[in-house]
Amino acid sequence: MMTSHAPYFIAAWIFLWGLYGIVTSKNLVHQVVCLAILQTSTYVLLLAIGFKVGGTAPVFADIPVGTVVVDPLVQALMLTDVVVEATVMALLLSMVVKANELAGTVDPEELRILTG
Amino acid sequence: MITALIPLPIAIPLIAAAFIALTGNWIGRRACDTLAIATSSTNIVLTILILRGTWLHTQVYWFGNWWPRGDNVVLGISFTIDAIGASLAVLTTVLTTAGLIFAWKIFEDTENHFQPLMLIFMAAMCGFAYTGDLFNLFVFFELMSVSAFALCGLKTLEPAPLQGAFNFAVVNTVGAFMILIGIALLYARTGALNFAQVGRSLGTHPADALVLLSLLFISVGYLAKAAIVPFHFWLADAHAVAPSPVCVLFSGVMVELGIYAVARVYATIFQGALSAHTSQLREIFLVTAAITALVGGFMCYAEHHLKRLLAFSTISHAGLMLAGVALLTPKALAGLFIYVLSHGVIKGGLFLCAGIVLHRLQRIGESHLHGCGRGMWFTAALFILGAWGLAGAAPFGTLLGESMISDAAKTFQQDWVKYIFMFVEIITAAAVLRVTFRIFFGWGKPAPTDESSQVEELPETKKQQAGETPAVMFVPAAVLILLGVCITAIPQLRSVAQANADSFLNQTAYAREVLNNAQLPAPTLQPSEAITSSIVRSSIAGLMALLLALGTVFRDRLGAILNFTRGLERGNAAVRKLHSGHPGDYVAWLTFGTALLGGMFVWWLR
Amino acid sequence: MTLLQWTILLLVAVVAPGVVLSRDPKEQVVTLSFYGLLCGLMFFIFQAPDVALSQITIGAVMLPLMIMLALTKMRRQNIRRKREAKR
Amino acid sequence: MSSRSRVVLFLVSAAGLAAIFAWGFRDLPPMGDYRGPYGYALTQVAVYERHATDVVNAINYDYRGFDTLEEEFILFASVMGVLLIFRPAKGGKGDDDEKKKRQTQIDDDLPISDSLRVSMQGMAGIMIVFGVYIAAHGQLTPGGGFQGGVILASVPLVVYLSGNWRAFEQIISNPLVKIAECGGAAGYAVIGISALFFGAHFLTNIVPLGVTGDPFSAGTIALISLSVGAEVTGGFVLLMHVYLQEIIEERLGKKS
Repeated sequence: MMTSHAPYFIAAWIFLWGLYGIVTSKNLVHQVVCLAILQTSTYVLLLAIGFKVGGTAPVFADIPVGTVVVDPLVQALMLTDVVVEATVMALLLSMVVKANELAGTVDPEELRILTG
Repeated sequence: MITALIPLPIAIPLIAAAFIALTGNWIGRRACDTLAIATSSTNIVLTILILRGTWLHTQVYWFGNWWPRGDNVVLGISFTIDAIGASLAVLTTVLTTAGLIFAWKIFEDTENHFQPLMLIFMAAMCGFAYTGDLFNLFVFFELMSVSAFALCGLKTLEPAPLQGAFNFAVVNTVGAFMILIGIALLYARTGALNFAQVGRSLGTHPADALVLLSLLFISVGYLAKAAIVPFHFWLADAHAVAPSPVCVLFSGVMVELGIYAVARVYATIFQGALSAHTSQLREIFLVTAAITALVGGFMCYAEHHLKRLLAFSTISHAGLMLAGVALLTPKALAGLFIYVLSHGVIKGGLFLCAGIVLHRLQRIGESHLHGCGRGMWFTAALFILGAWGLAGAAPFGTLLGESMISDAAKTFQQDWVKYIFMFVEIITAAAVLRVTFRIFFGWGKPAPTDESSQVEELPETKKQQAGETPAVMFVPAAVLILLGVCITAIPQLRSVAQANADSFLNQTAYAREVLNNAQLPAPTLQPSEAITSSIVRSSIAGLMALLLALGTVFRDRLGAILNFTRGLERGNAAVRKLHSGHPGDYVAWLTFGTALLGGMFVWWLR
Repeated sequence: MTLLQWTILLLVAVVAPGVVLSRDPKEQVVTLSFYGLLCGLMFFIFQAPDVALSQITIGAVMLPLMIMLALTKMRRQNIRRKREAKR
Repeated sequence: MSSRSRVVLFLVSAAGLAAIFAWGFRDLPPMGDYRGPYGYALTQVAVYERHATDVVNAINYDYRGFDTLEEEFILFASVMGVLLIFRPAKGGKGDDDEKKKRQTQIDDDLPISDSLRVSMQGMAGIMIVFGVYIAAHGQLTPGGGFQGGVILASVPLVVYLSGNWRAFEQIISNPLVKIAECGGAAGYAVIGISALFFGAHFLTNIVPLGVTGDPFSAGTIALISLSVGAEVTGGFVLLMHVYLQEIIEERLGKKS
């Protein structure tokens, strides 16, 4: 069981490291990057779920229909996921840059404006 | 006829958003406003037509004509619309229109990016309420989130809005990835994404660890959106800094959609698999709901930043709504959605009133504004009406919802839920009344200052030009609050809600409608029960709220017996300190909550 | 699964904490770009060429680039702030 | 919370979460043996029904095209949000800032050799061809509107690295960029709506499907792929514009 499930545990491992990075971060840019790492855990999980031993890519340009291929649907989900990642990160980064312009710091410890 | 309209509430605002974004600088601000308001008004009409078409039976719409194949394999994406989802879409469009009209006079420097984002936000929330596909729900969730993050950080002249938006974005994005993990797990098990197909595939086999884990992640993700303790921290930050018309949407419908998603996913997917553990699940979620209601209520009374106060009242009401789901019975669910609709318009109206205060008086902290609002009688009247609505008293629609949920709780020997409702109603209504008495009447001594009221919000408008509230601000606020009353005038409201809640919780019927294109017979409407006892109880709650507010304001004159209000108003220092504005803290709490909820699942549902 | 597949999975599992633990954002741009490339490779090896292509363009190029641009912009803001403080 | 108590809280909960992961993941099917009905059905029917050889793109732009429509608007909303956050401040204060910007120039010129410059410009040409190829052949081979769009969006960047700042400035501030972004996004929704006029449901593939393997096959898949390509190109160029505008203005001001 261990080897056949190892990729799933790698996904969980990356997920927890991403959370750790966000929690301990002392720089908002670093925090955004950790969020991106957190997201890659979902890629690994989806990839591992849809994989088939001996399967090829689901592109029938050179291979006949009916060949064993890996699950195409998880790949479609991952594509959406990649786009979502890029856009959310772009938005978050712009918030960090603007906050730095206005407050002069990107350390969440120093940036505590909203409390209580 | 209705079928052709179904994609339009999503497609039309998206096209309009792209058009406004492209031509905004040429056609000018007013044309953009007009176009945006016209689009959202069109959407009101469309969503109401769809609501009429789905009043007593579900409509299924397959995008790209991809009907399910042979032995129930779904190839495309479906919208599966019942009256509950459709009415949430109506709420969304009404609140968006009110927000857009309110924004007519404010935001002079947003370069016409505000209106497209509002339209996208609206389209996303409509789609979220309509969809019948697990992954599509996630994509709408992300679309909703991204436009919400951008709208939240709108006021870029000071760092606070950016920090609020950042905290909001980090917590919600982590939640979104959890949802995605949950979806991946379900896909691994069932190889399907449509609610109906996933649900049928899981069937009634007792849930194993994988199913419980996916339930855990999906519900944590959506509960983070719904601001359930301990995932609620972002909400106060985001509401304190977001512009008032945006807060209307955040509090009025976005948070509620989080609750709706949990209910929908549970009802269509997990219900059969967890049928043996319903009572344990009920207890877990009821306790979570009660904690949320209590924390939100106490924090609400301890706040002196007007918007933050309203934000915590939303958290506390989100707790009540979760209680409506947690009972896992049609009656509570019917009550919940009546409650969501009436709370949405009332809270939206109150946030618009807060926007009026900010416009007229240029500040938002209760302690700075003591007596400044004398003469704004109409706004004061709206605040008092809104407080009465929050108290769940007649003639507001909140009364109907509350009484149905409390009745349902009684049948499960969970009578204490009633007292949680009473507590939340009293304390949130009293907080709003207290603010009204101090700001508009100038009664008693000025409010004490606290940490959060130090953060003053930059006004959304330049110095007031005239000494009157413009009609474009006052009318939407008044209309929203009055809609909270009008909702009770819908004929057979409770019976229809009950019939819809019955089919909402009927997993097999749902699957047959979606997968086998079955036409179920229209339900027979049951007459609804009398609510005399609830009227009495809620009137008592309203009166007690009034007394509490008066007691707080005049405590120095009335003697030592009222000193407890000082403590209430100061709040618990330790709990306040937890709301630290640090995204790392919030994510640590999110992890904590997930682990705790997961632990309870392992312990009781295994 | 083949040895190649195991190797790339383990590499990803080792580099991810590395990116998290490189605390200096400038350093992180490099490690993140490397990590993005590894992920792209992983997608190729696991027969997902579509995702691999977008991951390499996004994860290995666009995202690190945006972070670099953001860091540049922030550095300029900080220098400007210091000059104003001196004045 | 102090940073220590935060880490302690996190580590305790993360340990719990790890245990829950381990407990739940045991029940996943072993890797490499996936048998879900949805993906399998699609691999069987997609090529016949859509005349598209790349099943992933057939899913993204047809079977689940509605997801992709929202996904494009996620990108659109996020670009809109970035523009909103970096909008120039209006009023007197903003004008002062503009002046200050001019005064505080920072030297960070890249030393660029002529050979690099020429090769960069050559590369830009190759990338345009490559990007358009990828975007136009989404239904046949891996790639598609999104990937092609990102490649096209990095063309101005190569121009920037070649040191031709004026050309770069002209590219990124061209109104065509915004037209591509908004037009591409709206175009997708319009393609979807146009199916309604033929009595079909939203996003139905109503264009003739053509011959499998042909560049203009697969009906709306190719059209959608192109409009996504336009939107993604425009969106990412706008993002770059936001970050590089200030630097470019200074450089051009200094040179002239």
